Amino acid sequence: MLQYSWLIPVFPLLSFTLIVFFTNRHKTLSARLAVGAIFLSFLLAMAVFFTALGIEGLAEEPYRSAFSWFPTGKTSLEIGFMVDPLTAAMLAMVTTVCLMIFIYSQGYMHGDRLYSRFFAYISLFTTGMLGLVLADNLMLAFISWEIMGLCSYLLIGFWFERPAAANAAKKAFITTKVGDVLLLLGMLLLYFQTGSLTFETIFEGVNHLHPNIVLAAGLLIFAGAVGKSAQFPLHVWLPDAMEGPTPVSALIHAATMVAAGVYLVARTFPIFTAVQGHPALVPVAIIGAFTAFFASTIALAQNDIKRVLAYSTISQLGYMMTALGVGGLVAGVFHLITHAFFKALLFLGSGSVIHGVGTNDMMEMGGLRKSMPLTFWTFLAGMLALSGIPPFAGFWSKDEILSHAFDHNQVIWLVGTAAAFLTAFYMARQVFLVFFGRPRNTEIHAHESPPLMTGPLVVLALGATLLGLLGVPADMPLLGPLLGNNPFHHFIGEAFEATPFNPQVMGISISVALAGLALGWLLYGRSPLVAGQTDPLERLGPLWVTLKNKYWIDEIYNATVVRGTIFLADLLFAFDAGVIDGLVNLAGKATVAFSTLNERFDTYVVDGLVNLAGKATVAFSTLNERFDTYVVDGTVNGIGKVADILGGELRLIQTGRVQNYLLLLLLSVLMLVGVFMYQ
Amino acid sequence: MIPLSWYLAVAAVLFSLGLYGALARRNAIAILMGIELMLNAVNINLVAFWRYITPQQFIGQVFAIFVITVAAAEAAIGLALIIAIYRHRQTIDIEEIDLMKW
Amino acid sequence: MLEDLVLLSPEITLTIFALLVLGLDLAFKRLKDALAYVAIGGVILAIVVTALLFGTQGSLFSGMLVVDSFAFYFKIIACLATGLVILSSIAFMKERTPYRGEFYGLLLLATLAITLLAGASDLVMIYLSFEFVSLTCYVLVGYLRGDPKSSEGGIKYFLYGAVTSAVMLYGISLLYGITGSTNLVEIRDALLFPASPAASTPWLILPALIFMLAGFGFKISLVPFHQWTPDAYEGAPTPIAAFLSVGPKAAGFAVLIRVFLTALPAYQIDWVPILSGISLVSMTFGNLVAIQQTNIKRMLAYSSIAQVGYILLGVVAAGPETYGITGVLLFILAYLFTNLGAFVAVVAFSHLTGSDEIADYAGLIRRAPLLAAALVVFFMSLAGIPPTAGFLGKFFVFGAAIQMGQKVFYFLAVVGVLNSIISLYYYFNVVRLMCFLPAKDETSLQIPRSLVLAVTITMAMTLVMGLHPQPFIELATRSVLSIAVLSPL
Amino acid sequence: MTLMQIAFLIVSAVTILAAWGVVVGRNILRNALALIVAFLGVAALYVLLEATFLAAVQVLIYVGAIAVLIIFAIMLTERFMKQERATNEQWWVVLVASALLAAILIFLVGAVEWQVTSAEIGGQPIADLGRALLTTYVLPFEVASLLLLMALVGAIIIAREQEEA
Repeated sequence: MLQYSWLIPVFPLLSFTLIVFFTNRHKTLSARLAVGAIFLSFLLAMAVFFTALGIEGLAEEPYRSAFSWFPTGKTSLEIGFMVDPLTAAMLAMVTTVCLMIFIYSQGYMHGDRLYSRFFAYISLFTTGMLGLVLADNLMLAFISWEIMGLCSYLLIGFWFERPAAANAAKKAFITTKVGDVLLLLGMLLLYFQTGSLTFETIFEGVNHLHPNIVLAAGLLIFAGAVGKSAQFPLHVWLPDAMEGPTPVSALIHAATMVAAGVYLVARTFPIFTAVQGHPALVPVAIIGAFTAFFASTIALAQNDIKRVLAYSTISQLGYMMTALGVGGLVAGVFHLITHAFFKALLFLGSGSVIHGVGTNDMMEMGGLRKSMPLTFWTFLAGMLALSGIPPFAGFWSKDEILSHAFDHNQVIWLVGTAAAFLTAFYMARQVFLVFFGRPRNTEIHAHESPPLMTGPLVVLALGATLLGLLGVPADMPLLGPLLGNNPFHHFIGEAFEATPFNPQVMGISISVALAGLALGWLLYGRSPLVAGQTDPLERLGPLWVTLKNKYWIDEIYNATVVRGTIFLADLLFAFDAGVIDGLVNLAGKATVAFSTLNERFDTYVVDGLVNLAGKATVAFSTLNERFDTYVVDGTVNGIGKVADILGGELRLIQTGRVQNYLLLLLLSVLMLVGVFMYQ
Repeated sequence: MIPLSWYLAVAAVLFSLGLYGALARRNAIAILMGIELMLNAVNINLVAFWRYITPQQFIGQVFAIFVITVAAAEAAIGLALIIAIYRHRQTIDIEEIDLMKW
Repeated sequence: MLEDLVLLSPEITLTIFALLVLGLDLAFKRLKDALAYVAIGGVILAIVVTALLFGTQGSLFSGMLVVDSFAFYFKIIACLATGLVILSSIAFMKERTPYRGEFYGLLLLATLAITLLAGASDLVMIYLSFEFVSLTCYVLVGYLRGDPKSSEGGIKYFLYGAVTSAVMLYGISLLYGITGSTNLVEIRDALLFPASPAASTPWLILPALIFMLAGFGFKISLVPFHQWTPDAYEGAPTPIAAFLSVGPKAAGFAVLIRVFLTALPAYQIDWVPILSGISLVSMTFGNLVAIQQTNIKRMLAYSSIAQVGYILLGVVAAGPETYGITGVLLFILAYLFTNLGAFVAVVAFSHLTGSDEIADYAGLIRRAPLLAAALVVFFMSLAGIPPTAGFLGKFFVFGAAIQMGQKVFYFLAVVGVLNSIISLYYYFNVVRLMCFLPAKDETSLQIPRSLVLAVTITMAMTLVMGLHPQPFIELATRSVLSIAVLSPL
Repeated sequence: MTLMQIAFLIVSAVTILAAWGVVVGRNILRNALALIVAFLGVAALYVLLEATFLAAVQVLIYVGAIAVLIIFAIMLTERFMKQERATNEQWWVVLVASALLAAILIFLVGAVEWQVTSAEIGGQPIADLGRALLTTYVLPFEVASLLLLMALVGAIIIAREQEEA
């Protein structure tokens, strides 16, 4: 059976090709093709999964199949696929969740102008993810990784009529690309040091390399994962990516792309553990735990139903990274899989809500419990799973991570627990805002979504409820033996030591989750908000503003990285055009330019700084002023203005004259010769 | 006997003068004349090296002949381009030929 | 002598066809566009002949020319480029000039000059074919006399090129004076084993090297010898801009590699830092300035400056143990299909709309889906995203830098990789316009068949190289093995 | 100071002065005439170097063809025979840079110990040169003829009077 597993990504690839070339004009046919293809993949993946279950020792001796692709002198680059328990479990998860999302999309995207194209894109996207999961080498993994990147670009920007969507697409693409190129560097490093890109050979090879090189390779791979899995500081793209259609959000943020980063780290885990003391895992744990906490705080202050889920995704990915960072490979993968189910459920549920009410703003919703009962109950299941309430799936996987962290490093455990509290709280806030009370916008007349959409919700809700039982700690009294002594661990990671059952940690997790829910009920559930009422959290004052503005990370990036690049580009551009002429006209123009610059410097920068300082004091002293408007926007605009002025002044001396070009050449040659004579 | 470096020095001066002409004159034809001077300077180098370093082989002389040939072709094409520009712009002032810039 | 002529048959084929095209044009006034196909036939024949000869080795005409796989590789590149350029010129030139027969004849002569340059192993031959390439290109850039931009591009290109080639020639004359020879191998020996060790020689070698670099740098538009590039590309008839961005550039790399690695290994320690610096500056500069452009030809001009920066990285990382030169060869082949393809798409667009403004590409995906899809592939390749040809080239070039295993080279690789992020910004800006923004004018564009063919070939090759790179890597590896440069001693 | 050296100094002084006359001055026709003098001066230097054939080629091609071509072009673009300003704004930067270049080059060629041989030219110079062109250098020779053909075709197309397409 395993030898046919390469067909799993081929089905969606075929449907992509067929849709693009033949059925683009037949909407229904295109959708059926896509769903049919993923259904075939699903069947095959299930077959592979159950076959894999029956093979003893598959983890140690994975099934491999490869053909030579790049012969490069000494070594040949093989490209092929492998199936081990990790792959099998991922295949099963990805195809199941994707199948549900595909079915759901038929209803959600109904009537869209580019219906066929949507199914083409998501099919190709799924191909990318399945290719990554099956890859037995970094090259195929990277190619699949990039296909996903490209498709996410196309899908996030799918509703390109909205400028926000187009910008979000670009942002996602470029931000994740930062990680991608670092991953590429890591890949090059490994290839040219070990002579191979096949995982097996690399894992063998890293034992003979200098520890620093292995460490560097590990960190570079992790950097790739940071981009794809939206970890701090490259998390900024994910919330914006909510501009895409909701099924895309579910696809990207639950089952596939973001999971790819975690999967890659899990797949290349031996590289991280190759060096004595596992130094490469330290940043993984720290960034993971930090992200888990950091993103959950931002989620508190979001009013967009999808953005809350987006930050929650970032936070949950942080948990997975934390798990990997503390060596809990099985726990991380377990959470990856349960999360895929309940997060897909939540996204699709929020899509159903949006479909019903026509807005993303939770402040306008309310009371949907009655008009959308099926959506409500399934959403509730997802919410409880995410909050970590037993016996829902998220509880078991999160608890396993936390107990692992507790054994490893208690600071990390503490951070994770705090994040768990916040998670429960913001999810309660969301559920109460959306489903309880009465509609705050009376224009809205919500209705339940069609069965094509609610059907997948029910299936996913079952998964979100029950899946966790596969990973109940074996040594947990009563429940452990009853549920087969942790079959998940048994299957995925026999080689790893199972996390012992820790009643103390489990008790604390349950308590904080319940406390979070209780606080949510206290603030939002006891007396649901009515129209026009402000969010009770606004009483937090500046903290609320900070959270609301997501710590101004986007603004900071804009002010430094983006502006900096544009500024440099302006400068070079002006240099290329005018510096020679500038030299020539120095005597005349420099004085003028300098005085103008000086003047503008005074006006904008000095005055600006003085004002800023003054205003900042005021803002700080009252602590309720609009801190962001003055300080952050002021800085951003200030830098922007300086760049514009410099660019503008230098632009005045631009030419298109060939002799100026030649002079630059002459001066460069003289300079080079001079440098050598000086030596 | 005249030292080799004398020839080379004359060539260096001629080359720099030509370069100056090519980079500082506004008239395109004058620029072309500067370029011709630079090529002549190189030819002095080549012939001098031939005479002083490889007088038994004709490398330098042959090279100079090819340089002259190329210079002739270059002059023909350059002047043709100048005339084409003059036809529809009525100028050969290189300072004014800056339709395309940044 | 006869054997020499056999080995020279690609050049002879091209000469015969060039003269044939010129002669037929003179004899039959009405042939014009049919001559394009004659020229393409000539190019294909030349490729076939080259392929048949591939693997042979020899030195012809008292060391003027060497025949080796390295040269053959570049000959194939030149012929492919010309064939595709002719294909994309047919419709474009038809409406713009009456002198089309001569146009194809001159293109064939330019190809001939490039093939000669690829094999030239004597400074005399190098200079002569170098100038042959340049002069032909000046004519081709200024070909459209009715278009003021074309003449202006031509004259700027000419003046810049003439001055740089004079500077290069000065450097060549010094090299001849120091070593007493113009043959690259003899120069190498003279420098490695000086008859009487003169301590002062490096004093002159390095300036000579820098002067020569000005000429080579001009040809491949490296910073700071690049400033003619955007003007000439913008002014040139678009198919010629496409040609310039590939053909002469490949020739420039061939001669740069041959001169620096064959003749000057003794000074590798000196030229590696210079070339590293230039590579670094070129890629960064080209990418940053490209962001600013509003004209797509200028944007591609700056992007090509960045691309040659990457390629130069491979030259810097050349050594018997690394894939440096293999990377360069692969990158150039990938670049041939990719950049030429991008330009061909631009040819098609400007032919149909008369515009080269990036803003006018908005909504192209609905007006001409094939063109837009092809451009997406080309931009992916230029940005180095798999599975495209450009990724393959970058993989080997950056990999070679990492293979060098020194801090400086790691740094270069990192800068190169960071640069590819910057480049995404402007490549995908165009993609965003094409795919995500509404068009001002929604009429669909009917692309002439010859252009469809050219776009399809280049796009297919860009993907094939990325998806099935094996034969290409083998070809490049064999081409490198043949050349003596990698085992200097 | 030998007679030869004096002759050299005179010839080179004339050449350099003529070259100076080429690059400065507002009257382009005078520049062209100075160019002819400079070409002739270079020819005289070839004679001093015993390259008599090359001197003849120099006179024939440079003076006879290139200079005439240039004067021709000057006549065609007569409006520009005299200009208000002959140089562009960057001239003084160029002047400094070129002077620096000249100084560096002179210093360098003076500092190097050239591997000068005292050997005389052997055989019959002109006949041997012709033989070399048709044996060792036959390939560049042929290429040069193609190059000239290309230049001819190209120059005609670019410079021909505009005709309707």
